[in-house]
Amino acid sequence: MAEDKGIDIGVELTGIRLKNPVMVCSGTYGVGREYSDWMDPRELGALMTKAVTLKPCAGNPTPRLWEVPCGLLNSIGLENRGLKRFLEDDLPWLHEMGLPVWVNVAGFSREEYVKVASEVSRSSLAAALELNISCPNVEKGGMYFSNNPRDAAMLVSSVREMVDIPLYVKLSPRSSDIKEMAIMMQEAGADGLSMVNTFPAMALDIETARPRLANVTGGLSGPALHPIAVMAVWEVAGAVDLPIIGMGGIWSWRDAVEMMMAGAVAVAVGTLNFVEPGAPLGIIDGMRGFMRRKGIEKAEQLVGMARRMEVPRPGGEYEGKDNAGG
Amino acid sequence: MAEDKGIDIGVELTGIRLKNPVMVCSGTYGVGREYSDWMDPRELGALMTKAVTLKPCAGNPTPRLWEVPCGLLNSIGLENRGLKRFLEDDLPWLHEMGLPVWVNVAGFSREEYVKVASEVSRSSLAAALELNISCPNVEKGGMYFSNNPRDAAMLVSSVREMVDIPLYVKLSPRSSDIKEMAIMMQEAGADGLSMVNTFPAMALDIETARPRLANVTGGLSGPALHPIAVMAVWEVAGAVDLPIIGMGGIWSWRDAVEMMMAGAVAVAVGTLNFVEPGAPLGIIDGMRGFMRRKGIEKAEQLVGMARRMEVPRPGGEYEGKDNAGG
Amino acid sequence: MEPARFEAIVVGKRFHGYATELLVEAPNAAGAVPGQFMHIKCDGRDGVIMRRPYSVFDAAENTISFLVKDVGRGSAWLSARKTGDILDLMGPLGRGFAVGDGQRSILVAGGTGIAPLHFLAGCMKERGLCAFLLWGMEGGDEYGELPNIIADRFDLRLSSMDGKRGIRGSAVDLLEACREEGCTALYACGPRPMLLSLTDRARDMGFTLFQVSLEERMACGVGACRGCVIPCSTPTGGYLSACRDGPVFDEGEVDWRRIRESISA
Amino acid sequence: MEPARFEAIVVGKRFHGYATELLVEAPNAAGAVPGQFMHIKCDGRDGVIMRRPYSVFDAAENTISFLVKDVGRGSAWLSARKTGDILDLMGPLGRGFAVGDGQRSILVAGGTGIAPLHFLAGCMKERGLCAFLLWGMEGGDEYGELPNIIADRFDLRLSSMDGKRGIRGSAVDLLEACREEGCTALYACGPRPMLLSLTDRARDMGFTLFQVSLEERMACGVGACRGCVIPCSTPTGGYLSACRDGPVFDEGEVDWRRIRESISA
Ligand SMILES: Cc1cc2nc3c(=O)[nH]c(=O)nc-3n(C[C@H](O)[C@H](O)[C@H](O)COP(=O)(O)OP(=O)(O)OC[C@H]3O[C@@H](n4cnc5c(N)ncnc54)[C@H](O)[C@@H]3O)c2cc1C
Ligand SMILES: Cc1cc2nc3c(=O)[nH]c(=O)nc-3n(C[C@H](O)[C@H](O)[C@H](O)COP(=O)(O)OP(=O)(O)OC[C@H]3O[C@@H](n4cnc5c(N)ncnc54)[C@H](O)[C@@H]3O)c2cc1C
Ligand SMILES: Cc1cc2nc3c(=O)[nH]c(=O)nc-3n(C[C@H](O)[C@H](O)[C@H](O)COP(=O)(O)O)c2cc1C
Ligand SMILES: Cc1cc2nc3c(=O)[nH]c(=O)nc-3n(C[C@H](O)[C@H](O)[C@H](O)COP(=O)(O)O)c2cc1C
Ligand code: FES
Ligand code: FES
Repeated sequence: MAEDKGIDIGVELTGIRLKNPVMVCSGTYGVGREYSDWMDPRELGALMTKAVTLKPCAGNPTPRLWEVPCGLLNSIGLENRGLKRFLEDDLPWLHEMGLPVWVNVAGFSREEYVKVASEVSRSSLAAALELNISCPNVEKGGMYFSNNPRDAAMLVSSVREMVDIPLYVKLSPRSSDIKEMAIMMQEAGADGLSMVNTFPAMALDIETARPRLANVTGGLSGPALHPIAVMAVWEVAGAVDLPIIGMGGIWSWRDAVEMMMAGAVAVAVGTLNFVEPGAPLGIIDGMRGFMRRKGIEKAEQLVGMARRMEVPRPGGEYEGKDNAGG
Repeated sequence: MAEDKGIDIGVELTGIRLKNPVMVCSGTYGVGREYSDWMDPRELGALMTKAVTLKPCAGNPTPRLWEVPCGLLNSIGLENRGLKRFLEDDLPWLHEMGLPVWVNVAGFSREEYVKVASEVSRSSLAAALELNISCPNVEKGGMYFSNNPRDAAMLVSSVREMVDIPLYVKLSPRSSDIKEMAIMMQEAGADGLSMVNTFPAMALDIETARPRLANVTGGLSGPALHPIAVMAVWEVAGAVDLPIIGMGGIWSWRDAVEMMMAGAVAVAVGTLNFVEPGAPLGIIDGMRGFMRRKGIEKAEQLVGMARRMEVPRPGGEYEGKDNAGG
Repeated sequence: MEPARFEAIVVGKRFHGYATELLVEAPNAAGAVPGQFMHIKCDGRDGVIMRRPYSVFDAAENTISFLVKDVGRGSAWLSARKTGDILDLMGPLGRGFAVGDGQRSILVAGGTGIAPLHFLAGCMKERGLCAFLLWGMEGGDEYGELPNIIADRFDLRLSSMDGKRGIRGSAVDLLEACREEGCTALYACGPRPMLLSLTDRARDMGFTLFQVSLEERMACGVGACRGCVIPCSTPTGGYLSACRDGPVFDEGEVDWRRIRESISA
Repeated sequence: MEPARFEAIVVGKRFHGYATELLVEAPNAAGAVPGQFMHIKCDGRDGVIMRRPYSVFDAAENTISFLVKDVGRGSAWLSARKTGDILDLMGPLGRGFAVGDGQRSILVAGGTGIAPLHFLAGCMKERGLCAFLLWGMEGGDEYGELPNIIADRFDLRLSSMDGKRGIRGSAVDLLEACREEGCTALYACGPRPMLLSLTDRARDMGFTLFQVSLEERMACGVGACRGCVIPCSTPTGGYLSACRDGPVFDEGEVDWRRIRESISA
């Protein structure tokens, strides 16, 4: 659509200028090529690649997918062709496209993370790194870093030392106190946060009494995750001074605006891509329309807008107010 | 419906015999009276009351509800008429009904928890206690105990000393490592666990850039929570030796069977009651029909059934397998 | 009467501008009292799981009707129902309006607040009681022909903010303009800002009975979840449930100060 | 041809026992190749959000059809569609069957595996190629009149486990009983246990082309999520995607040992 006069939908984060705040989530857009028949990737604000590991990785056994109410369970694992192929084939193609790329980095040891991150940085073909620390650790079991913020912080500072491009850390929503985790990541040198990853979850086939996924457990994504993700972004935005890329069940431009109002500088569309290839375009248009209707000139004004409002808190309770869900 | 010959749908947990494994969740069934026009509470396996606090509690400001995809956000807070009225009016009525009652206990300090729990225990009118430790602490902010397992453990042992009936601890799904939390509860003297409580979450009205709930944040319940709850039960059942009451988005007898196969000895129906008063009856019937079809004679055989199966793990990966959600 | 959960077939549908009138066959709901509501299951598309409350707009021996304004996912689905479709209803629920013998009443509605007051006016007419129905709306053409249909049955006075129908102004302005003698009872239903200014103005007008119907988001509809509460005026504060203690309240039961605060916050 | 996302109107519907045939208007899908599938959005009730893949059962210039067996929430919704309803489709997707010139073929279907092979048989007939269609089912009456309808167009041989239709036995037994000379190509689609025993028996029967269509749960349908993978026979292991590398594979591309393990585990 034609550019709106007077409406600036671009955002900037860690020195990277995005022409709009709508990205696509790691693992839901392949390395960009897969959807290029369906939409021009150059229309995106930015793209986050599928996880890249040092060596090729086969991922988990099948079945890897199961649908749950308003959500998807996946146990893809870290299937990818490895750093070498990624640097030779995929990243140059993406770079050619001219859109900013966040490379999602994963590993089975600290050394692997550092190696992948530093080589991607050295290639000068990526805009930023997204460190996937809600990924498994073969020695110590899945979700290791989320449960061990101190080790996660050490990982982040090791990587930070070796890279020249902005380092984003991807947080898991399964965290007793995600603010604390975010603060530790900031202290360890993270330049930004992306949140949230999928939530560990599972489903059983009662006819066979077996898990629906061969891997037993998987990650929950989609609309079911959205209110949890909004709250995580809201909490973290109040606790750290880092740009946040918000994701988790974004299903419409309304969800995207909500995520930004909660504190995200940009948003990433994930599972929705599977249902509606090209959905990011509609979200960009919808967001622009909303801004026009509301007289909001810069997308950046949306960021944290709800955080800046006085929050209604009628008084008059005769007992202490509480914050419980009931 | 007529009792099935040869099918025993009863279960026993911590010495309490339930005629069927279907309970109703705290906060979703009032104190039992509210739904007595809609179904005979005596048909239930057991009933868990709304939270009881020492003094009357007004709860949170309104609006307190917001619907999200396949879920409900609530911020009721701990609204209740206080221990005195509960012991005088509500608990005797429930006791009269003759069905086992779990009293959900909450407080704003350790002393309050202990006082409420011990008086309920002394009344001899309750079958068991359900300690709501995913509730707020006015001094230290909401979700305090979930973030501080050691303080939670101290609370549990203080209460354990003062009560004569089984003590269940209700766990929050917002836990980096719910197994660890469960183990600490077991060590602190919990007799059983109930899991999970609602998940902290939020939604914004983008037209006003304000939270949908006056309390800003609330708790997510309903089908969206279900795969997270199943996984939590699955993990904890493998880590502790305590009976688990499973809850979270149970929406059909299939979900109830699934929860038991994951490791729960009994299940509790929550948000579904709001949509279909009497739903527990259909779940009991459906469960009985399933057992008949499968030739399962005792409901207790369902408990942890999926945990006892060999889990398919086809080999052949050329890289280490991983447990990631992707 | 005992509330029940039952399935009801849609037997009629009329469009009135922004609102859709649905007529359903519901012998189970006979005996519904004006001010009571039905709790309606709204399919389950797009993750919609909860019921939605709707005031009874009219009731006959075997049927009841609702007036549905499309404001979101649930109401959009509901307004799209067709004759022959089945609805899953719970009700009638809640406390209705109290009506005294021989009483002359003024009924003040804002927007879809017309629904319970339309039913109330009908019941008063049946009992031979005198009632004046005042209805304010934003745009004069918002409800299509519905004002004319209602005016055929009742003494209806209209206002609209754009002046296209009735006097220019709000339902509260209608009340001020209403010079009917001997009215001792006042009933109101509408958006909260309207109710706030109505209570402000009407409190000293000498009505011996003043009742309002208040809306709040609901989950259970039966008093079990404490989700739908309304701040209550007792000195200790606290809340009443809209679904069980209400939706109809005596004006004095409600803590209007807290309601005002929650709107202006 | 380029795959696309488009809306298609249901223009016909037939019931065949367990399966429902839906005919939709889809000029965009002209050029679909046998073995390709359409990825169909299934409303959004009960929290259903993902698309469901369905093989093209038949295609004409402006229409395509599917055969839908009701096995769960998505397929139940789909089978309930009526003439005039609109479907949201993506496709045609995936790699279809390879067909050589002058080739004589045997097509072995189990259950709803008939869908892509029916389309394949039609295309072969159009090209004047000789094809024998073997179809095994559990109960002989599972698919109503469909076997007769298909038999009118093609050389169809049937088997059923209950012996009610065709020979008693499986589609694999049909293959063993098939004495047609000079067939060099074998195509199969059906449940995995059937494909496993078929590959076991057919591997040494001397076919120069042996292709199977494999089903796996799908999310994206375009190769982006790596959710729908099939173990691949390369020495290094790894996976191929059913949606993009498949759903049709040469028999030799697939690691049948891992498939067998995942079934028997
Ligand atoms: C006792 C009672 C009687 C009612 N009678 C009528 C009536 O006769 N006609 C009519 O059109 N509407 C009536 N309502 C309001 C109606 O219930 C809501 O418009 C409806 O629930 C909105 O659902 P939705 O899914 O379309 O909107 P949502 O997408 O859920 O929300 C859209 C908007 O509606 C508001 N809303 C949601 N639920 C409620 C609720 N339960 N009550 C009030 N606002 C809500 C939300 O705050 C939001 O702003 C009544 C409400 C109550 C409590
Ligand atoms: C390439 C391809 C072509 C297909 N062609 C046909 C066809 O022509 N006719 C037909 O009836 N079915 C076909 N299927 C299977 C069809 O997609 C599934 O039956 C359907 O997705 C089930 O959805 P549901 O919501 O009804 O079931 P769910 O409730 O999701 O699950 C019910 C059962 O179906 C299985 N299932 C779910 N999704 C799939 C899937 N994508 N593939 C295989 N099994 C699945 C589940 O494991 C489960 O046992 C095809 C599948 C693929 C991958
Ligand atoms: C199929 C699939 C694969 C994914 N792979 C990765 C991955 O490789 N690395 C990663 O950090 N996140 C991965 N994710 C998580 C997403 O990037 C995203 O954080 C999550 O899905 C929440 O967004 P959504 O609800 O919009 O999908 C994956 C998600 C899905 C559904
Ligand atoms: C309206 C509402 C009120 C609740 N109140 C309480 C409570 O007082 N104490 C408590 O431990 N849990 C409370 N819960 C949590 C439920 O008991 C249950 O753990 C949760 O809702 C998950 O189950 P569900 O998804 O089936 O509703 C409440 C839940 C809801 C929806
Ligand atoms: S809606 Fe549950 S108490 Fe009113
Ligand atoms: S379904 Fe996504 S790769 Fe095949």
